[in-house]
Amino acid sequence: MTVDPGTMPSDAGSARAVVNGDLAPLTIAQLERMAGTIRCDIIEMICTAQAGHPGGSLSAADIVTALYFRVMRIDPRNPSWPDRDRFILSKGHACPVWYSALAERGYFDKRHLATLRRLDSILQGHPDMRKTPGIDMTAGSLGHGLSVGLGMALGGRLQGRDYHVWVVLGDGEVQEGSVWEAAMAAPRWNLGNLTAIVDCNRLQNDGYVQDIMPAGSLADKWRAFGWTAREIDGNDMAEVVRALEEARAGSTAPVRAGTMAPVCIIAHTVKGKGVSYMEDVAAWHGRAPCLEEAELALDEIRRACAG
Amino acid sequence: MTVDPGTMPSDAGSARAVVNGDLAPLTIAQLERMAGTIRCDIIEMICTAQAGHPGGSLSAADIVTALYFRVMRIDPRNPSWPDRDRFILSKGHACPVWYSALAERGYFDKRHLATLRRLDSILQGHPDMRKTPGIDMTAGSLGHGLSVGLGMALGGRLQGRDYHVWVVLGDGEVQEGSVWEAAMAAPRWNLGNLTAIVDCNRLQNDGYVQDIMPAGSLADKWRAFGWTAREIDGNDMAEVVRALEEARAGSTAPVRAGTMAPVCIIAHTVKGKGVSYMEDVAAWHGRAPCLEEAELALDEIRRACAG
Amino acid sequence: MLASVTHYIRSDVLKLLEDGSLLTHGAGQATRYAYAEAIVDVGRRDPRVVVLDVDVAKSLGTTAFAEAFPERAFNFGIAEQNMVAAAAGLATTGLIPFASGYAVFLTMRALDQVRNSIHYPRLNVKIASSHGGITPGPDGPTHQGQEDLSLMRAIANATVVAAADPLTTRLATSAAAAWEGPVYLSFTRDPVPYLYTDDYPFEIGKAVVVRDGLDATIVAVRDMVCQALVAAELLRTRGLSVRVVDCHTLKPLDAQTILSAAEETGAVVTAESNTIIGGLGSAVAEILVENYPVPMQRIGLRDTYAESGPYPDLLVKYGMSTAHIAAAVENVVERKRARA
Amino acid sequence: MLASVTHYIRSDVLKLLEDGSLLTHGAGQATRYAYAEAIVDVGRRDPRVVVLDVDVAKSLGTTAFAEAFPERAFNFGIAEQNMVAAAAGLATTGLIPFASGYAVFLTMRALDQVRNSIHYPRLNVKIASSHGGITPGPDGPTHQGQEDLSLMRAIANATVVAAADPLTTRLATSAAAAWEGPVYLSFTRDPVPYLYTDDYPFEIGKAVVVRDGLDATIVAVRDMVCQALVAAELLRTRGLSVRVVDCHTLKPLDAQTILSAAEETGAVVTAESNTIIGGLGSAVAEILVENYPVPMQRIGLRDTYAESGPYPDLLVKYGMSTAHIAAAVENVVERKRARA
Ligand SMILES: Cc1ncc(C[n+]2csc(CCOP(=O)(O)OP(=O)(O)O)c2C)c(N)n1
Ligand SMILES: Cc1ncc(C[n+]2csc(CCOP(=O)(O)OP(=O)(O)O)c2C)c(N)n1
Ligand SMILES: [Mg+2]
Ligand SMILES: [Mg+2]
Repeated sequence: MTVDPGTMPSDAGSARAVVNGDLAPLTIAQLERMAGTIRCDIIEMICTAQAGHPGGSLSAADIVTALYFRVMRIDPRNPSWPDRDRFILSKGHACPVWYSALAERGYFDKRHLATLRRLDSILQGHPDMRKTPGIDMTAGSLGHGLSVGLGMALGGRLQGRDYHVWVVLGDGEVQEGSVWEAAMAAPRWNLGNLTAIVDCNRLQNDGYVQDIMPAGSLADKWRAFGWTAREIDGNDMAEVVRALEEARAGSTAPVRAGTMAPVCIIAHTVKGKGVSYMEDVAAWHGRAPCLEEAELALDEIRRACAG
Repeated sequence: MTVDPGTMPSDAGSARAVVNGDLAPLTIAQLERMAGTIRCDIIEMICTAQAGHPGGSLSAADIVTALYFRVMRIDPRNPSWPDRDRFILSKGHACPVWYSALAERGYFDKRHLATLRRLDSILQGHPDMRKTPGIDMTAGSLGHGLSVGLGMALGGRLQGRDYHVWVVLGDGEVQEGSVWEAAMAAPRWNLGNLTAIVDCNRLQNDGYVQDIMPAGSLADKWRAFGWTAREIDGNDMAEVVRALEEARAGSTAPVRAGTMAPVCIIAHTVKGKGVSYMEDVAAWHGRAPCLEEAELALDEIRRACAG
Repeated sequence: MLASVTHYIRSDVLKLLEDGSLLTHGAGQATRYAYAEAIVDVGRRDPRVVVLDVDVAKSLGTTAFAEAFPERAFNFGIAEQNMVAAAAGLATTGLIPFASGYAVFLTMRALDQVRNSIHYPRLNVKIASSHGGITPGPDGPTHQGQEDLSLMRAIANATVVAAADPLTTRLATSAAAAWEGPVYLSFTRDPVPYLYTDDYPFEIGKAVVVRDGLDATIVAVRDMVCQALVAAELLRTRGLSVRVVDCHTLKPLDAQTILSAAEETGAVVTAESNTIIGGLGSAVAEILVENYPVPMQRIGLRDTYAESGPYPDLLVKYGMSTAHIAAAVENVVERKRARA
Repeated sequence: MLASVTHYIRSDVLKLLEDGSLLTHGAGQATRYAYAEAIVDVGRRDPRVVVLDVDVAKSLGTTAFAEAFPERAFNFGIAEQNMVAAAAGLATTGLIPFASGYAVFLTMRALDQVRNSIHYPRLNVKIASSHGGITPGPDGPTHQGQEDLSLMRAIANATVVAAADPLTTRLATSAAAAWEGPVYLSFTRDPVPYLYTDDYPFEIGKAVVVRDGLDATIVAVRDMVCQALVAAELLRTRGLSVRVVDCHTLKPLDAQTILSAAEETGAVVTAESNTIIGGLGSAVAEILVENYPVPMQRIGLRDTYAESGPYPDLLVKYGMSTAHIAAAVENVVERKRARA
């Protein structure tokens, strides 16, 4: 994959921080195309498996793409490199987006994608760090990831490693009290090397978050818990990249004397993003498309990328 | 016990709401004296048992006294009266203050106080609703009480009962994520009939809250979660009574169209309040005074009440 | 050839048992759905019943209750601890909450609340728990409630029920509502066959002999009862007469039925898709050694995590298939004969 | 009169056993404090060791570690779930976290994290858990960790250790740090006597015969080992030769030592201050029925909540005293003889 230097990121600080193994960071346009590829993978995987969670995989596709193809310091040839950035998909049910990103990034052969949820597959129904190269943490029970990330961030600092820890949570998931335990603790230890990204796709399993358990302003909550919170359009690649790169750069910048607030990115997204009949439809939280539906979806995604 | 009508509460609404069994609501001065009596009971109980938690019992004495001797609608002769207000001591380790209030209020004979934590006693080391008359809910594991109170508030409304539910939490306890689950849910159901009182005595088991897990502004957090929050001096009886009575009156007043925010009272208190050598000293969280120490404490409390 | 005498087994099931196709061709339903249907009826009869959910109402089907009785349904979002403790609060007001969700999260995320706020004070809360055992195959271990029977059995004041088919799940739901005190109900994510006739005498705490036999007994629970019936039929063709006990209530355990089976058949196999540690197998082992020690073997998830895959394939790969049950029975019969 | 042959028992303990005053006059220490002391040494030897607390550092004494290694100690406040999941995260970075707290809250409030984020991914986290069994007497049932051994045993990939005295607690702490993978350590709130000599061969997974005997075996764990020794001595005066096994590791269980005991003595009693459901008693029952069924009886908390009261009084009131153990041994010996 070659990159047009004219469209390279200009921020020198972030470019210096990013060591992307074999790959130079992608441009926004390239990232958008990659996100399309990943969306296609998601549809194909879930259709083949006839099970899985398309909605929350698609909504997070831009965030995960930006992380794996530009922002994170990783080396797919060395998945256990101690200085690598860590990624945790706390909303583990959305793992198809993660599996696709890892495969596209070269952690394992893309042919594995067709084995999702099959017996003996390396791709489990929920992320399993012991089975899949590149998976930094097992997930599936909602509400663990931010705490795990906090532990990774503490461990990094204690061992003098300057990696960054990225945790993606769901907007339903933040109803779990354990998330707020972690939210309270991260500022206490000034964990600027930890970034939470809430995929606010407005839907959870049973319906709209607003109907099930309205949260009011999530940003207000994170700020009240001591975080720097910012809201972005989580399906706008340029906005996503900017927010992530600033979060990473900020990890070395003290917010006020002696303290460093972790950053929470409230990413407003559309559940099922990219597939019109799935967008903002609760039913597609955990339902697999049939073959015809998948064809339709792939068509749409490809056309959007080409256009 | 007779009450001077000249010092009766003037708020007619709250007076109407309060049906206190055999007892007319006490005046502020009477409440202060009763709080002194309860503080003496606490010291005696814990000294006799040679185990228990004096610090958090003493800090909450004014709040519990105001509730049981003025604000709550209760009838000690009928502890299971379906329309009674409910009280939950979510920070259950402070139960000596509750046991004393119940005994002084006539739920059971004061002689039981000397049996605290003894084999076969009705007074367990932590509150047990199956053993102690007047105990509305078992407690001891921190972080359950607000959820339990939420259930009681929902149950009351569903059955058309207008009782009020009072939950006292510790400022260490609110580190439990489960508290924030309940905090998120109560406004969703407009539970104006639920009031949380956080006994902010600045200390938890291992030291100052500020050192262990600083919370920043608790009021900001509760507001961000959709509550009406107010801060008071939780050891100033007049302030305590005013805040509690307003919370009770407010339970019928919609905050904005169609919604009714539950109230959180952030009560700033002193741990060990009333016993100089215990005040603001972490070690007295869970330590029993010896006989001489108890004598000193009783002396101090009695003198403060007389003075 | 031995004859088989069964009790309360539907005639269509008997035919499918004979031609060996019950597990592949039997009509069935996930017991989570049977619960969701039953609770609407129960709620209609008893206005004290309320249903609580944790953002998996659609997965269980309890949305039907919410539609029928909107004011008696509460969805707590993804907050199992809050739901369980609030259920305790609701119960203190005289209501009968059915707190619904997934086994893993109800019995682990909220276990402290389950124990300290429901079972210790003996509050009248029913925990309605889907995704028990390894029945949620493709979701993988994080969603496979392989410990729920073990964990709940360890909790004092618990009543633990895991019915084997849709009919008995309905009966269990209704019996739970009538029972004073906490009840834990464990359901399957995947379908299990309709096994029983309407005269099945469901009673909490009473195991039911659903097939007679004298050479050995299989004591089975939840989704493994149908497997046990198939295994017993298989063994009949190999000349063994095998009793099958549907032990739908793990706690209180029906010691009498199990001890009679031990005395009369002299060899016992337990079958559960729960871990073999702490669940049905342990329950039976405990009363055998204390009363009438006979050779026994446990079939269950052998102290490991399974993986993603179709539920029937997992049963085979992880040692819980009908062939494994049958082999275990032959083993205990052999051990019994060696002792004689 | 029978002679008693013991192993690794201190000579002062032997004297106190003979005159019956071990439980009242023996010098002892709560094993939570033994852990807190040991972890400082372990931390000195291994810089990867970090200690996590949940606002009960003062109760365990892990404040000593925080003083010795302030940058390697993390107090999470009252947030067990966060601590346990963060421990998993720390372990992925190559550190060895000892997540410390109370049994009830670590194994119940945080069980989902314990299972899904530590044991399923087999992360190298040690859970250091005080207040096991009913040793926290006066605090009452909410603080009595009567289920911890049962719950942790049900979790796949768990290693479960509960040492009987301060010395073996130290050895267990050090062995846990060296063990690859999760280890659960259960400590007492109240003191237990110093029992053992320095040559005690502590190894995770290896039970130790600490007293020889041929009429019956008591398999005991944690705080009940000293009770078992006293009971065995009592039974000696009544003419019974009773073996005592210190089964400090519940998982992996030392099947060989226990089966040898069953074969050689023909009768077994288990003793734990855990619930009798799912813990040591079940573990031993499971392997007996599957391998060598002999009469057995379980001593433990009989599936109830205890109450507030001094720990020794609770043992008597709730059926776990030396007299109860002795009676159970006599019962199994009688059953053994009736079968012969
Ligand atoms: C602790 C826990 N409770 C329940 C579930 C079941 N569950 C899986 S996904 C989901 C909804 C998640 O909604 P959200 O966090 O908004 O994710 P997204 O919309 O991105 O899919 C639920 C309830 C779970 N995995 N973990
Ligand atoms: C879930 C849980 N974790 C830990 C404990 C042990 N514990 C008892 S009191 C206490 C400190 C409480 O501090 P705070 O809430 O501030 O109460 P207060 O200062 O009023 O005594 C702790 C950690 C507990 N009872 N429950
Ligand atoms: Mg969502
Ligand atoms: Mg406090």
